[in-house]
Amino acid sequence: MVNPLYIVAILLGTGFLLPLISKAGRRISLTVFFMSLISVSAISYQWLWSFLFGGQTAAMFYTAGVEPPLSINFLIGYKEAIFLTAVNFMGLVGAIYMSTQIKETGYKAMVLFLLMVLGLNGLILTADIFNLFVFMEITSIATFSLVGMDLKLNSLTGGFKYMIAGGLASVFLLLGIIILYSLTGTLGIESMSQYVLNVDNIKLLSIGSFLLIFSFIIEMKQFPANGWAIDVYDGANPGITGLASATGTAAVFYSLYKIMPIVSDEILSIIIFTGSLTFIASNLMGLMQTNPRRMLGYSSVAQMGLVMAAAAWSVFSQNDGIFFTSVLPLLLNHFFAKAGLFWISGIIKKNDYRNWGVIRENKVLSGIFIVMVLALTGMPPFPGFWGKWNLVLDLAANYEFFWIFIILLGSLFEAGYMLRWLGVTLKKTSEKDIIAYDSYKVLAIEIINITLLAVSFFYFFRQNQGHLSYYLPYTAGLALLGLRSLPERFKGVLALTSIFFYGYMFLPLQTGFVFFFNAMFIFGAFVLTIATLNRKKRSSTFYGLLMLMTGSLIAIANADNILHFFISWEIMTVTSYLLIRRGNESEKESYSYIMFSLGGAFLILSGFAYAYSQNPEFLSFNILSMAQESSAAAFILISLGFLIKSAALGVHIWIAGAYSKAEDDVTPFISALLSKAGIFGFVMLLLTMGIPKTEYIDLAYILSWVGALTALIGTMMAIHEENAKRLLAYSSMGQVGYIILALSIMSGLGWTAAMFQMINHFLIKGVLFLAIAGVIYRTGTADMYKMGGLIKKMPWSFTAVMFGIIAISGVPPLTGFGAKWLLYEALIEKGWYLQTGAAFFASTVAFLYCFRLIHAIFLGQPKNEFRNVKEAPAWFIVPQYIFIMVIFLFSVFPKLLIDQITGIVDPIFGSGLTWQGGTAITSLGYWNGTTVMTIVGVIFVVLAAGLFIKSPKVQKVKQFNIVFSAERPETPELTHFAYEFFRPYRRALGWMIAPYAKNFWAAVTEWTLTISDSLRKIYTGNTQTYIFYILMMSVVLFYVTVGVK
Amino acid sequence: MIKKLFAAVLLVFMTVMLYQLYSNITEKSELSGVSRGYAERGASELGTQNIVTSIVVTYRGLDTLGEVSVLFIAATGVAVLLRRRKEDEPAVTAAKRQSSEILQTGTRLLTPIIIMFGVYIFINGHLSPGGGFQGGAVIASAVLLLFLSDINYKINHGLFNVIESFSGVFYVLIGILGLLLFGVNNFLDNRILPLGEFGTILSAGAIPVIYSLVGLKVGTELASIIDNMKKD
Amino acid sequence: MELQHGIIILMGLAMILSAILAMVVKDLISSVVAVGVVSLFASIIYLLLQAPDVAMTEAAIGAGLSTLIFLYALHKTKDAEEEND
Amino acid sequence: MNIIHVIGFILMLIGFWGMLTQKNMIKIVLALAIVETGLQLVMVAFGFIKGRTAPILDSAELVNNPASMIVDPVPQALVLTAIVIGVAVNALMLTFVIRLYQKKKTLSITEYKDLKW
Repeated sequence: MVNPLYIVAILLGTGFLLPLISKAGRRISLTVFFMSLISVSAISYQWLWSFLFGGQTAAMFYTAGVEPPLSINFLIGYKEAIFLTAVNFMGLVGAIYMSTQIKETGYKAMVLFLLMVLGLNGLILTADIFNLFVFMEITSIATFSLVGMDLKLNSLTGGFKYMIAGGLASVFLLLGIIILYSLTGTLGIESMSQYVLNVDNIKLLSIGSFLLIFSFIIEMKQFPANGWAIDVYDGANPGITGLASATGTAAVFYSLYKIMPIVSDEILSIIIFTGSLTFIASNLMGLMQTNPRRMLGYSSVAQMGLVMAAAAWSVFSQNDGIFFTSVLPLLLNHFFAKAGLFWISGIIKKNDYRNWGVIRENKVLSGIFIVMVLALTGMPPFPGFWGKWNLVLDLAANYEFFWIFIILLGSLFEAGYMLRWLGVTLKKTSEKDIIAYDSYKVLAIEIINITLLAVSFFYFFRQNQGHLSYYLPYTAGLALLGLRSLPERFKGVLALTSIFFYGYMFLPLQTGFVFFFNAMFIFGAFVLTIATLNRKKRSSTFYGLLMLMTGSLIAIANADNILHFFISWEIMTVTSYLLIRRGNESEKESYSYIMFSLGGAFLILSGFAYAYSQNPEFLSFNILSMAQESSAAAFILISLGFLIKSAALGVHIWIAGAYSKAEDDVTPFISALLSKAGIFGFVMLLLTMGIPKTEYIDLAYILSWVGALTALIGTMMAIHEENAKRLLAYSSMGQVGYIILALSIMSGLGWTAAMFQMINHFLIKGVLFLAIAGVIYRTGTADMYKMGGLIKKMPWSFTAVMFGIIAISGVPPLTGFGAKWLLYEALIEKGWYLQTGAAFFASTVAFLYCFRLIHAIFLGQPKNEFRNVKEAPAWFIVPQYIFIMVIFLFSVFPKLLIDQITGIVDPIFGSGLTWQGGTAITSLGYWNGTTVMTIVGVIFVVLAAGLFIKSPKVQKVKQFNIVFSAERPETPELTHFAYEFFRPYRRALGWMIAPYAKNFWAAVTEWTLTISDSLRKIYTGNTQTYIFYILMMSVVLFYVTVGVK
Repeated sequence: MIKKLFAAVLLVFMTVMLYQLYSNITEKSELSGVSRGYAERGASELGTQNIVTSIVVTYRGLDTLGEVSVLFIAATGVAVLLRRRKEDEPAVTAAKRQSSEILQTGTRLLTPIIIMFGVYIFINGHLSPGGGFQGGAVIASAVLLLFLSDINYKINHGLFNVIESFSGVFYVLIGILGLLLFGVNNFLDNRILPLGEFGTILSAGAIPVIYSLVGLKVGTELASIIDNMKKD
Repeated sequence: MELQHGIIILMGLAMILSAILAMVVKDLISSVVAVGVVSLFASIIYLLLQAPDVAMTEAAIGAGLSTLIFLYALHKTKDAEEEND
Repeated sequence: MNIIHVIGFILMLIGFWGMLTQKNMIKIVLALAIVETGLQLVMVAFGFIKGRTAPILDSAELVNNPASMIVDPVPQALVLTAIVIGVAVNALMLTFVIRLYQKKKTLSITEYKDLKW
């Protein structure tokens, strides 16, 4: 193994020689510069290699031929090798990125760069605390100079602030070092950490270690002593910022980690405290940022807080494993993604994130951008996800719930601003701009991207050894993303084939609820994908995302432990967000969707963590049932998450926007399939955990009311909508409310009703949203008052909608009736009469909006502009009728479906339903689908025949036979007979749909943003204020840790 | 005003903090830990009279190498930051006043003496107080004197660069020589040269050599910082 | 011993005074010189603390060169209007 | 020697005071230099042992029994490094000040807060 001191020798030697070499020409000096970076990297790679594969053990190299602690020594172990490799790799790539600038500035820039890399290496390697100070100064001074190198005002201001803060940090560091030296008589970190145990003067020891740690707290840019850092990130050249944000923090972090064993537990808890405070405060302040580089700065600072706190936690809890499973992935995630994003910002050069749409001109960069933003928000499969997951579980095992809360809330804030940036960039068009794509810069970013992906997959495989088959459902989506340049329809056919093939191969292997849900997802996805074949516009990602989302649904249903469930849940959230974001003008709505979904996901995660804390050995779903002690908490958290996904009352405000703004052929996926993921979650939760009994509150009862009111209010909101898709969205909300109500009954009959209702809803929403999609495809609008009289133009769609609303409103003879019948039976059996009343009322009201769909769109007076519309394309009609056929099948022979359901439900709850031939019998009544259908059919025929016989000569009025007295009214809504059709009801029932929830969430948002805005105002930009914060923080933390005598 | 009030309150708290630190300091009566090791072994092991020198150059030689690098970075950084660029407005050439004849002549006489003094300081670093840094500073002040006496004096950048580069590179090479001659743990070992007779100028192995290199390097670096600051 | 104590206290007072002076005076050159004086006294104290190496360094670098660099910096920013704190 | 600790700490406090209240950037750098000087005094004082001599073994007596006769050399070595590094940092800081001054023609720190929030 090469002595790591050669790293120092090479970098310094080259640095010292460069002034002479530069005389031989720029090319030669550049070559030498890169050669030395490459050779240094090579040294670290071979160390890493031998640690990974060669069974190398930690090695110590001391200087001067004298053994430590008399001499300074370098220590290289597994962790050091990882950090060295990362830093030197990034240094090399950073040099590529900055090569143009370096070339312009000349050999001096190379010297500074090399010596900065030297400082970073030294920080990681040295095992002597004063030597650490020297390397810290080397790193800092080189970084300061590089920051100021471009001589721009902002760079210089940032650099000056940086130097002041660095100067103060070294004062504290030196004071700490000398105190610790005077107490222990040594400067070697290892010997010091042993000798501190024998120190008598405890007070001085704690003061000394506090000062030592405090200087690192400044260097790690902790809140509130970090305003300067964000100004540096903002003002300096993105090349150096990205490099410093990645390598600088990593090396300083590692040196902090090295000295952690010296300090006492109280001081470690100070690190944990400031780290988590920084994580949440900086992310909160990030919410108000519009400048991407500042945004990244806040995120950077926050991430370092989290990493630092997690590392302190690993030392505090003496759990070295957590360093590898959590701290390192969190750090690497930040390391690559932050550098990449800063570097991208050096190409795009827009100071307002709203102008970042230009990045879409460059497909490569925009792809990398998406990857890195998702990595930063901690999505699977990026390392940040694994880090956060492992950290949360470890904290849960130690009952540190407050910390989990902080981490998740901070992550939510971070996702808030990162995804807002992503959302704007994905779609918003901004004025064309010529962007110089420096090829070195793009190359460097690509290298970083590939490495990030490689690291992600490394962690992915590490964490999922032996479980890879679980990820099979994602292969189609990933493959389609890879094949993105194929023609659209070809990809569609591939998608259809893969769904069919998957269903054919794997569906027969499954049983129980897994089979039931999988069958629904696979069948539904297959039928709904047919409609997407109508797409003509080329899109590189649509089918990939669609299949990933479908895959995630299937994977959720297949999940056999909470990790798999949660990964798939997150993938589902992200892919559905990206799909919804594809819709026009969907920025706000998709943002609200993703924020609610992520909030829900984090609630679920914290619930899992709570359950895990009771049985830290297992990850299986059984831990939910094993969580005995106050398992109500876990239940409440998890069910809140699922309620958000199901858009239950109070957290429903995202639903109408998300459904209506998604592309028309995507909405059916969301409504018919995606909404069932929440239901599946509930089923799993209730199956494993039941509804925990608590002394004071009856959770089942509360849940039932949540369901009933969701059904009622959803329906009430639907009747006042003028937009067909929003109407159906609220209808969807109401229907899911019934399912929750039915599930909460926790009886065989109730669950049968729930499952029956779910299938019913799935089929109907498929039909209705597809039909509406067809109408919108032809008319170009979703506003019902702009339509009317389309019955003649679009008879097939009309018929489909008609069947759909009959089914949904719960009147005989179609499946909706069966669902409602079962529900009422179950509710009455349970004795919940009030809920029955509410459900019954809602179901009656439902008919009102159903009626509007037919009435406003297809009946009445047609509009002039739609005189020539045609029937919707067959791509839309065919899947609708497939669904309708299934509806009819289950209406006539409900036993076919109910048998399936009871086959699963009865073993759990006991039978609530018996059959006599085709008649379903409960304790309260019976229902025979075939008979009902026959009777209704007979009545229909008789009535129709009667009408026909009675008045064979119906006078036909031409649809356009209407006269406006003088001119057409301007506003289209006034010419529509059905505009605000149910306005009269609003007076009586309006209070029910007053936007309480909307106002509540608007207030929450506004308050958060206000706090964020006032908080960030503490960073006045005045260096003296920053000095004040640094000194103030030292005093405050000093009194907290050391205290007054 | 309010700012001063805040500052005053903060200062009161900091005073209390430093007072607590102060009140817990116990006066030292014995050498402990590594310092005892240095005191007892420094002379015999490395052959230096000046224990501080043995620590600075050999025991903690890596620190000194780093320190030299810090100066080097600072000098480079100052040069980069004060470099003239095309877009900068042309410097206003102020009327330069020639300094008096006496000063100029005096400087010519003094400069070599001062430089010799600097060299004396770093060559004797292992025997008496002083060493590379102090000697380097003295050399730099000689250069400074040249600047002061002759407003048009320009340092010979070529020569400076050569001295600066080679003193640095040789310093590193001496470090590596330890690795090559003795083994992996002997970076910057001064015993690559014989220790010689204790207390004489040619003793303490490579320490005088290292200190000379450090002195030259520090001198040229400090001079170049001043040179860059002086330019307008 | 007592005499040495007295000297140290006197010098300490002088250092503190010049440090305060350096911060208080409006004229930047005076304040640079005052800081130089602080360093100079410091180097004498180092001598009394039996640290001749440090004393030399402080005198040559801290008091000498550093002051000079400050003066050059002042020269380069000399048309700065006097700030009232 | 405790009195020197006191002097050092007072110097540090004066420096902090200056950093907090002086608007002139050069004065802020000067204030930081005062803090550093105070700190270095404190550091050397930590190594002082009453009645002992400098760590230069220029007499036989000293060579024979150095450990009981010299003051602690380590803080001195550290301060040596710290002084040089401090001056290097100050020089670089002043360069920043010079460049900033050329941009806005003022030395007042309050004029340089374009980057904020």
